[in-house]
Amino acid sequence: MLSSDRYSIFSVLAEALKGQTGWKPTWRKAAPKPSYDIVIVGGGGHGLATAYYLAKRYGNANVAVIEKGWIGSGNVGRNTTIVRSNYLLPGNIPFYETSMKLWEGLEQDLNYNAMVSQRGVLNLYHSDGQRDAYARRGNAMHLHGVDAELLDLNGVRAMYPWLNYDNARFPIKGGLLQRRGGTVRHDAVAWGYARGADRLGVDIIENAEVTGFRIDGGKIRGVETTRGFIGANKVGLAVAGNSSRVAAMAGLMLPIESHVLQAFVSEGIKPFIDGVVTFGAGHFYISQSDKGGLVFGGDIDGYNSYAQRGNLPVVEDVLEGGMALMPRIGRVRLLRSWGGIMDMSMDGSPIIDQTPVDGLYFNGGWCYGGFKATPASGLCFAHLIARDEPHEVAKAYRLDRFRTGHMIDEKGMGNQPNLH
Amino acid sequence: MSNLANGLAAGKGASISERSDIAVTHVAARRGARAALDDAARTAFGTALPSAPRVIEAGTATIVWAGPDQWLFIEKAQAGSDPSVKLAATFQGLASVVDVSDSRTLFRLAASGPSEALIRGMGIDFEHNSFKPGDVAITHVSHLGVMVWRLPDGSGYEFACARTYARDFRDWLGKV
Amino acid sequence: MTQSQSFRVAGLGLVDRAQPLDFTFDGVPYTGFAGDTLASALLANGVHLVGRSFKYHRPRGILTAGSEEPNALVELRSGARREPNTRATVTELYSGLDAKSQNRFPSLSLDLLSINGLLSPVFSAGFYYKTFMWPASFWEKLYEPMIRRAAGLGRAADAPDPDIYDKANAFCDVLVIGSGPAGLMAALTAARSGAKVILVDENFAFGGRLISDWRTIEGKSGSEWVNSVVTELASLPNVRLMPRTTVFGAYDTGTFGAVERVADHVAVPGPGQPRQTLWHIVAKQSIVAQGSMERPIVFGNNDRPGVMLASAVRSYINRFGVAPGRTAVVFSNNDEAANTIDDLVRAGVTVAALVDTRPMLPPAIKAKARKHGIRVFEGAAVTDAVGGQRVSGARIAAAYGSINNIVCDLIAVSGGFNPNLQVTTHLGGRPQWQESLAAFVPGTLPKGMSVAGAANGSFSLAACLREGARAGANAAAAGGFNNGSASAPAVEDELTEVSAFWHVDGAKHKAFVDQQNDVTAADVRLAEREGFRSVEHLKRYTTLGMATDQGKTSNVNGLAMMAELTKKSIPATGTTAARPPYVPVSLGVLAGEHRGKHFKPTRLTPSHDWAKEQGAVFIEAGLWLRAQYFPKPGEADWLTTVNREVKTVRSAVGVCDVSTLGKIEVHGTDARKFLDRVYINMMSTLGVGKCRYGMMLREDGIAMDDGTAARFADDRYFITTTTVNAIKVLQHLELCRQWHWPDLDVQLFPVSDQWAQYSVAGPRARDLLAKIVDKPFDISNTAFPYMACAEITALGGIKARIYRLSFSGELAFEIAVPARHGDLLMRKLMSEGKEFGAIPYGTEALGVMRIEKGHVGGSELNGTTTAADLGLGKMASTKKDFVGRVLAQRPGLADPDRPRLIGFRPVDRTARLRGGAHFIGKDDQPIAKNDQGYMTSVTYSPMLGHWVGLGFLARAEARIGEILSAVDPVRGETTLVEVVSSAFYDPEGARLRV
Amino acid sequence: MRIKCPYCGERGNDEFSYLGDASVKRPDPSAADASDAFYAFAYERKNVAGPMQELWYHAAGCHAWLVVTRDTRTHEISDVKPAQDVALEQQKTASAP
Repeated sequence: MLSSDRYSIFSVLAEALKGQTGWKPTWRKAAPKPSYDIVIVGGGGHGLATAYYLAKRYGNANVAVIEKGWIGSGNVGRNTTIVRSNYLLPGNIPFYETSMKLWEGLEQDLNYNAMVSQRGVLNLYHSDGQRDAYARRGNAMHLHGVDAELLDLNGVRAMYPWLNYDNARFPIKGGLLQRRGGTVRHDAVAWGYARGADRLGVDIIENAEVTGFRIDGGKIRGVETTRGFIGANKVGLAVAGNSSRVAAMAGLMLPIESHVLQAFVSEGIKPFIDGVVTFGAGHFYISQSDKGGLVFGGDIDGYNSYAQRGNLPVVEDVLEGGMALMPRIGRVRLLRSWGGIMDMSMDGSPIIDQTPVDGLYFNGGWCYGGFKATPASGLCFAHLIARDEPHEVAKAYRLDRFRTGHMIDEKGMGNQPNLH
Repeated sequence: MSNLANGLAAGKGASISERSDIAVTHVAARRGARAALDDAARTAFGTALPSAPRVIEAGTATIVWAGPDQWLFIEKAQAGSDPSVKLAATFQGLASVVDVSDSRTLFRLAASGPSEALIRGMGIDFEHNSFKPGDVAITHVSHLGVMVWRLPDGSGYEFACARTYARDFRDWLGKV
Repeated sequence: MTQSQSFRVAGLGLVDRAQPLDFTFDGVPYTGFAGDTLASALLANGVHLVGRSFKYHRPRGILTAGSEEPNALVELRSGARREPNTRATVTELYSGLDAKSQNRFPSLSLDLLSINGLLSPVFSAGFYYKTFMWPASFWEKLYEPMIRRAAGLGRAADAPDPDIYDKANAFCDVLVIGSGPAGLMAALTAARSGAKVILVDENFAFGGRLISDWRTIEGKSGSEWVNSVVTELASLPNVRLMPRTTVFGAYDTGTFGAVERVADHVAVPGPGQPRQTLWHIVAKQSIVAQGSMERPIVFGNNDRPGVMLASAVRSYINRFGVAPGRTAVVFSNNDEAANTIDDLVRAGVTVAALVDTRPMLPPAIKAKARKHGIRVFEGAAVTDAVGGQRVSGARIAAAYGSINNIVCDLIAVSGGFNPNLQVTTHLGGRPQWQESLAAFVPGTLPKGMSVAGAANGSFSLAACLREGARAGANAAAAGGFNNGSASAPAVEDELTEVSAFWHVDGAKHKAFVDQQNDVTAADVRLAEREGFRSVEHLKRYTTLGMATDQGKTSNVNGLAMMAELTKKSIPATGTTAARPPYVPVSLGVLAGEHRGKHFKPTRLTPSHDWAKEQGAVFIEAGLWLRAQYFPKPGEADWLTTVNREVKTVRSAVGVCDVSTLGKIEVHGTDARKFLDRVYINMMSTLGVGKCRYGMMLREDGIAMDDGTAARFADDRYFITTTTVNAIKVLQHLELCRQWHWPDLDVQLFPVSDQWAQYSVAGPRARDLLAKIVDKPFDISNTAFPYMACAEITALGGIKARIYRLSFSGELAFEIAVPARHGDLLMRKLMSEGKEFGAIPYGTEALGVMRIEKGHVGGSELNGTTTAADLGLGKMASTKKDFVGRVLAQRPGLADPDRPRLIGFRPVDRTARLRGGAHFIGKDDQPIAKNDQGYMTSVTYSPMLGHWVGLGFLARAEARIGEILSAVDPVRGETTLVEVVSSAFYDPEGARLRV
Repeated sequence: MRIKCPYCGERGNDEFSYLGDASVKRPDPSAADASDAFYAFAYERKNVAGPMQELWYHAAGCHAWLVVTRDTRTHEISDVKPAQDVALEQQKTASAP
């Protein structure tokens, strides 16, 4: 008899014969124990991945993930699903490439199909200066062993013959293509990691909101939650979007602002956009999901916000970019829009580091790029918590880098989070 | 650029023209000199300077509020005379004065009230009873920055847009 | 076509029978009437099968008569105007309408993919997540293409949308959303009080349920009453009536987004007419009066064509005069739906049975049924619809368990009503569950918003009218309009009892919760079993509510079923908060006119027309169009042209339009102090009549912008910024002036557009300008040396400014005149310059010469470089504070090993250089740890006869003469380069001081 | 979202550009702890969930910088003042004995 806990076409067929009634819950609805070795605050993609890698790679399954609502309710459940490692700076490329490699083996590792789909990420350029900036980036990627191709206009035309080439205010001149980039079914990432962690013994505790930290003599002792006190030797925060609020309970002030990013999906239509395309002359990027919806977004609204919603000007700005690039989508309809709260850091790059509180670790500042980082973020955060030293590929993500002047500023926008 | 308003159709009973025979001076009060500046303006123009977004006809000059403690003085251009020089003398020590005659293109829309298309197109409430004679607004339309005021006598509107955007603005104005 | 419109009922409906309209569906011609929707016209012709479902390709019909329709989706129009997933139920019929069914192959009646239905035991919710993992490489190659082939319903157009879209703004005291009884009363009451009122309705006809239900008000029929109210509203100057307009979203501070479908009800918009308009409506008060939507009951085969919401049945009969069948079964749990038997009888439809889930029907309804000889089943349920492509019967489980099969072709179903409260939740309001209504009602409301009528859970007509009047009066009063009377016409009471009922047990066939996404009751049970119990998990795991109908007919049913499975209350299980848009809106209208060449405004310099006459090639530079180069006949390529322009400048004279520079007047007694604080170098020591190059940092110590400052008087400076940073710098300076140092006496004037400015460069520049400037201005090197400036006149009395500045490294001046004279000045420079061989040159030659001189440009000022990185560290004054000074001293920025700007030339002088190449040791592997910097700017230097480049290199100054590899793997090139001074041409600067 | 400019009246937020927290002020560059103070000024943010004072610039209007009090949870604006007035007031308070 096939075990229904191992997912495969055979188990699905076997279950079909009995009306799919033999499946177990994807993760247990665990109640909190009095204490754990490690408590991860935040049941989003990063927190769940951290717990999974702690158990799987660092041999510590005495771990709880506590989540104030339902798992995956944060940004892992409200993003535009893009994965890529086409970064410019040496502080970022190895980390995101580690993530990309983990994506590539994720499904077999987790036995969960998150639909990692490497259909290519194409960043368009519209001027010689932009071309050279992309060349610099693509070359940096190559030096790190990451794939990148600089396409000229004909190369772009061959991939997307129907873009607006002939009537454009800022004509397309080419693009930087990362073929290994693509999309992943976002919710499934949270579920897959939750299932993986759960099967290794991690407790996933939903509807438990952190209300405070117990700190004795500078050392963390545990977390106060709406489901009672949970003791812990080590506590990791993975609550991007709400990092400042949670960290403030431990007396920390962070180089982070919370901003709202809107995202959009259209009605399902027959697929015609194969990969991810970003417009280089406006705020617009797009892909098409396996259900047929056009998934797209643009700029953040630009003001501090904890409300998961934005305003019309950005909606219009995004679609102006969309129609400038893809005038054939004019009669396709917008189905849903939503807003996610981004941890916008002061240089646009994340933070994975110890905090001044002994035993309290911080993971945040993901800006709008946290989804693609999920596996590496989990791995590196697990490494940091387990070993008390940064993972090789996350060494630059220090909390004190702003004080020392070692910012990792991909866009060159400085200490203004809403411009990153 | 020749007259940009040529060939513009306007709604019924309205007409659009470009005002090119004018001198425009930007005046900004020196720190702490506002009261004295008003006194000087009273002496020279018979009126204090508007503190709110309003336009005043003051003899040969039209004084348009252009931001906090800032105004545009619009006067008829005359060969051999530079109004900005005169204003600088009048407001010596009380205001900084810059000739901006060529910064903006000025369109006049002669109309007793706003057309439906104009009301729709403006991002501020432009209805007859909301944007009254003498009102001024600095705003944007269709991604173009614009200053607009309704002539104090109610005979029309003037739109000032940055000169290098003027063709796009003219196209917009032609549609409303 | 003798059978044409054989289901049209004589004497009923509001369609205009004098105006027949021809249309086609799947190529078959039909006729309807003006006032029809596509759905009503199809039903009039007896067409019920209109589409196929997403996953199982089941035949689907028309479930609703409104925008909540999950099934009747068609491709409307064709070619570039093809509109996928268009709801037939809200598509206004027009002459020549052409619609096709979707998601079927080869045809609607024979769809081969309906085989998926047989595989449904496998295709359960979430089955993707459990399969298609082996082998990994098959996902992109095999599995995903297969899934993507099946994805989506309709097809997007494959050509640019030919229609235009418009945007508009409106401001009002009271916005009323919805024109049913509550909305009409609200609008009327508010309008009569004098408030500025906007009334919108998504339908093309006002009236809401009053034109769909058979009601009387004040002795008038519903539609007559509606007409009288609308006529009065239309006569009031303070009212704007907006039919065909959907408020799709509520945004902050009383802003609403609405789409008006201006020309969707004609085949092609008129000339200049937009297809749709996006309205920004700013309302001091808003009243949500969007009524309610009926929800279906989940039973076996409840998706068969011929199963229709009871309210839709009434709408087709009363509004459109169409009988949606010949023999009907009514299946409901509430009084309003049970009363549908009246309408069916009136339309001549045989009512075979009234099936109600409640154990006891109200006596009045029972009596009515008895009068018409209708069989009544109390405490009963339809377990299954019978039939394939059309309902042919209903299987009814009676209260005591007996099964009755009844022949019918229409099942009118109602599970109660959900208030349309979506807009009330857009700003974060949470709906509240009201047990007595078995429905969510609006919870907390945003400031200024109220809800009236069925949207508020007040379902009776009397309550709608009453609440509407009150809401209208209150909203008007909030705006200071107090003279309205809140009285409403009295109407007879009606029964509105409902008893919660969500799904039927004992169905033999698949029972659909979300019809469009083919989510069945079994899928909901599976989700529960696997732990996806939160309503959000349920949605995401099963895709329930994610289809184009946004779950309007399925969310509450799914939620209730999950509550039942988890033995929790409905409110404890979740809510149904919505996000914009309320109904799907076209992407084109959100963009409006800003597409194609009009995506962004275009800025033109004062001599643009002249440059165009010269045949200049233009380049986008931010919003500007700038002359890039001026090709001459016979020149083979742009490089030939640019080389000629550079050589001419360096040997004779050239003129370049630099009007795009940002220009700011900085005045006031503290202007000098102010500039000292914003530039890294001293500006207070600059003499009157002098210019100085300056650099500004951001507060974080990184270079922000460079430019020049010129001093025309003690209290009068004029500064320039780079073209791209003009707006950013002004904003920064205003922040410094207003916020950091509010006590300084400084005034800023943006004057970028005031001046047309030209660089006149080359050995003959002085000769040329001597003919331009008015006497007695002395332009000689002694009187007007390098870095001098002056206010002068030119061309016989034109106000002008002249600066002895050089970007090219040649003897050069910049001369500026008021913009209106720019064209004249350019023409004069060319005609007067003829004798010196003067030519115009563009941004390309400008760029070549600045690289030859090693000046920094946008590629170097990239937001991550310090003044020291740019080789300008020595400019920073140590005698004063300035923005960015403190933080520039952080170790990471002060590190002497940071890459510094330096020059490069190819070892093989015939090799070309590439911007974006990285530097590695010449014998090193091209891997990250050997990365030592990157090339920022390159050009072919016509003066040196080879390529030169600027770039950032670690410890650069100490490495002059070193040979490195410039690797450019994205272009497959590796070039040996030599590190050289960045001053490639005339390093002593001898040429510019002559 | 609409912001009531004290000079121009209520306008859509697309007329404004945003800088951020107005509670951090440029420190005294000559103070002994200037490097710490400038670090905090440039990088540390309270990131308030609730009413927050923040700087907006009326870019498409009168070019005034404004101190806007806005609830970051609801986007509701309770107060708008010219930044220059606020800054002058703060200077006065700071220099008062």
